[in-house]
Amino acid sequence: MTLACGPVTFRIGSDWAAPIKALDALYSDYPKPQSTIPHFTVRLEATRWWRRWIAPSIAISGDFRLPEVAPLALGMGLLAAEMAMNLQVALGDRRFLLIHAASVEKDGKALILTGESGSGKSTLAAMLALKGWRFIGDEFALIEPATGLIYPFPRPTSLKNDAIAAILALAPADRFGPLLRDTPKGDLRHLVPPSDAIARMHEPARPTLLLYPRFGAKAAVRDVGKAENFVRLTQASTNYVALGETGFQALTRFVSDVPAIAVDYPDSATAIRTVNRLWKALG
Amino acid sequence: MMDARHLAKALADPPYVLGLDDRGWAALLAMAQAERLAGSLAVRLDGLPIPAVAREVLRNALVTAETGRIRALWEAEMARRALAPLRIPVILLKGTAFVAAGLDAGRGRLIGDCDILVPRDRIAEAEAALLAAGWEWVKPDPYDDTYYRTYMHELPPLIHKDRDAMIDVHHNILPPTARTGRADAAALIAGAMPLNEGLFTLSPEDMLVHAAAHLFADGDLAGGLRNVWDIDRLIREHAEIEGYWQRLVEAARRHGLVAHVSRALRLTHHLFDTPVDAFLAYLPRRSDVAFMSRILARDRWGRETQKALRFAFYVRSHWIRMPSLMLARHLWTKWRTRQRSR
Amino acid sequence: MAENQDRPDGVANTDRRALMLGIAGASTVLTIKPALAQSTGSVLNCQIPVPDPGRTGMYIAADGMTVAANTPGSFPPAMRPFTGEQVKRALRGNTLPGTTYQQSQAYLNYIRRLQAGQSGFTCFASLQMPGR
Amino acid sequence: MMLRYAAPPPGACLRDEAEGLTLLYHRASGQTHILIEPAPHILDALADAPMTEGELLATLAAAFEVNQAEAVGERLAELVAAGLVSTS
Repeated sequence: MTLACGPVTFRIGSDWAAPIKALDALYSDYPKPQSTIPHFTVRLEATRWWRRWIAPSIAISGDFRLPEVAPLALGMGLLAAEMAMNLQVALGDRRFLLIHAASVEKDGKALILTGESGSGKSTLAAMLALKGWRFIGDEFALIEPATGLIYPFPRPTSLKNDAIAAILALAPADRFGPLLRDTPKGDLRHLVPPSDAIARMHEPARPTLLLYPRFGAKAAVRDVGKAENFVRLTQASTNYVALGETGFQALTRFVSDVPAIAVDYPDSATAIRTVNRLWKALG
Repeated sequence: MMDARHLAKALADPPYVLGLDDRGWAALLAMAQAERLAGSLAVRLDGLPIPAVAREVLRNALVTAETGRIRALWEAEMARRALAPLRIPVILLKGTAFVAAGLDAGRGRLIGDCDILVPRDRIAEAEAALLAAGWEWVKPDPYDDTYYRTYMHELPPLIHKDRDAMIDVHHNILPPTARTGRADAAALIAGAMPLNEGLFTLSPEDMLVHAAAHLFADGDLAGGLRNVWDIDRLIREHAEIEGYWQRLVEAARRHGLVAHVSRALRLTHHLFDTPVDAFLAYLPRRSDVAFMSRILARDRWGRETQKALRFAFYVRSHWIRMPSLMLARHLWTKWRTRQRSR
Repeated sequence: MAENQDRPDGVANTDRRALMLGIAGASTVLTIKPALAQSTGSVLNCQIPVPDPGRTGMYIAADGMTVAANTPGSFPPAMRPFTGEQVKRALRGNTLPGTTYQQSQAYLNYIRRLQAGQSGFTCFASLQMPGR
Repeated sequence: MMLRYAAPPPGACLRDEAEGLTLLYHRASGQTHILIEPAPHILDALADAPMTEGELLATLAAAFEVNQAEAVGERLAELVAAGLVSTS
């Protein structure tokens, strides 16, 4: 099958029908690409030929491969497909400076949330997207070096563990994928972005504020200096070094133009209040 | 059933791609990535009116190749700096040599490790200087180490501790245990061509002999298509030089690799329509067909096909490198190590 | 962070800017490394702490989750970080050095659960890169 | 024989300043370095012409009040290891 999200088209092949069926359902809202030529080919393969039928076990493969990734059970086909797609982009894309971050937009300006997994950035972005912001993306911020603009890559958000119930309370039930229990990342459920985010997935935004959220800590706000920000973003990027000079220019421009603030928060209500306050303060 | 001939055609005859439909493009791009030839394909298709997505994919590959080129040249430069005080000449091999010399074969090519050749009698000094300059052993595995030092034509691989880059320091292009070939290292060094400040490449003919040796003698033909593409590019660039074929015949004889070079010429002629010298290419052999099938074993998803054939070539890759008693001992030791660690 | 040295130092008898050539215990050059290392070498030499420094002192359950110290059935933190090479071998069926079989499995499960941003994640991810 | 040290000429690097640190992209290596004082000044001094350690110290002393001059060798070694300074 072929599916497109923002500026990236994937071709996905599988030794089984189930993962493709699950993907088809999850991406049913996304318009089909005009051309079926893919940027990346993704393959979900049986680890051994007989593993197609007996204790099926999925290996993630594709143009850019993970030969030793721990294989996943067939029930986790959706997770495997999503991981494989992310990996292709992380390793293969050179059109954009990729930052591991979630982003939302308002009035053409993008708010970017980066930081470690478990920092709560995905949950926060999903919540903001349900409160009047346009969802830009959850996994990668795609920054175009020539313009400094961020391009949407609004893939389904993978909600984990406690975040599932928190968002279930806010979003319509038909936007959720199946619940995947006991994955290597715990319980996992995909949330399809609001239809507006999908409809506008070719509309870039201007990066305006970068936050480093950290969940679980006492509420605190701290400016992140340019040098610290630069170094942290090189480590949050999957392709900074691979882009060479272009990467340096794009990133120095980004850290010069976009203020960065570290936000510690004890609960999502505090986080959202803080985000709104910081956003307003920008004027 | 589609195989990598699809990719070979696009490389050899770029207008071929103008007739492709979306499915044909999807297959071409996946095969090019799998064979590590996407950058080379990008160079070949440059300027043709191709679909936007294909252009973007190939552009990605070119950026990757360019970053790799800078990195490879930098590793060569750092090796040169480390060895310069000893006045050891550094002869670049394979991909690094192609880009350093600005050859067509280097355009868009992905480069793995930095491969250099130094005189055998100076290899201990070179090793010490590299270790002092921040390179480290990749594997402190005593069996592998002894194996390399006793039977191989290179030091065990070194890696730079800060730059995460590997360097293979060769003293010859073939292992001394190889069943065929007896590459004359002194002649390789005597014929080397200066680049700039202490860096050298092999002569055009030795470069081709090495590419042929590398294609057949040094591996199980995985990635073989790229090696044959190197050979095509080298021949097309160098064959114009007066006396090239004659010197190539002499070099192949000197290194005992006439059969390798001969087969390499037949394969590249067959795959890429490379103009080759009929005398040296000689007559097709029945086994050429197996080599061809092995090299082209890719489906439209970029997957390897022909499992049995691949296994045969894998066994062959060990077989040709060492006499059978040694091979048995090697496989036995590897097997024992695996058992013990269970 | 470097201190602002624009002020003329009281000790100095000129008004030229002071330049300290001595730096205690630090280097004046920091080189950015790729977050996703692509070469085999970094894979072999990179390190994976179990658990990561953010969870120092916690134990590792059989399923790889971090749990409170001394939880029954869990294993104490690893004494020192594992290298990419050790983890690679362990994924192929060896045990991690200095561990029992079950301890090794628990640690490996922990490592498999690593996510971007956690210490050791990029090492583990690099371990899974395609060959050069 | 006295070692002479040389730094890349202007144009061989891209530079950006941040809070007293220098972000430096070195075109020849493709590497990004974060430089702390006095490294940027040493690179500037050596970019014009190769110098011995003594000549470098004299050049720096002409522009700055140099403290702990004995550490200059260490600073040069760091820059040599990073490939930003070459010796001849």
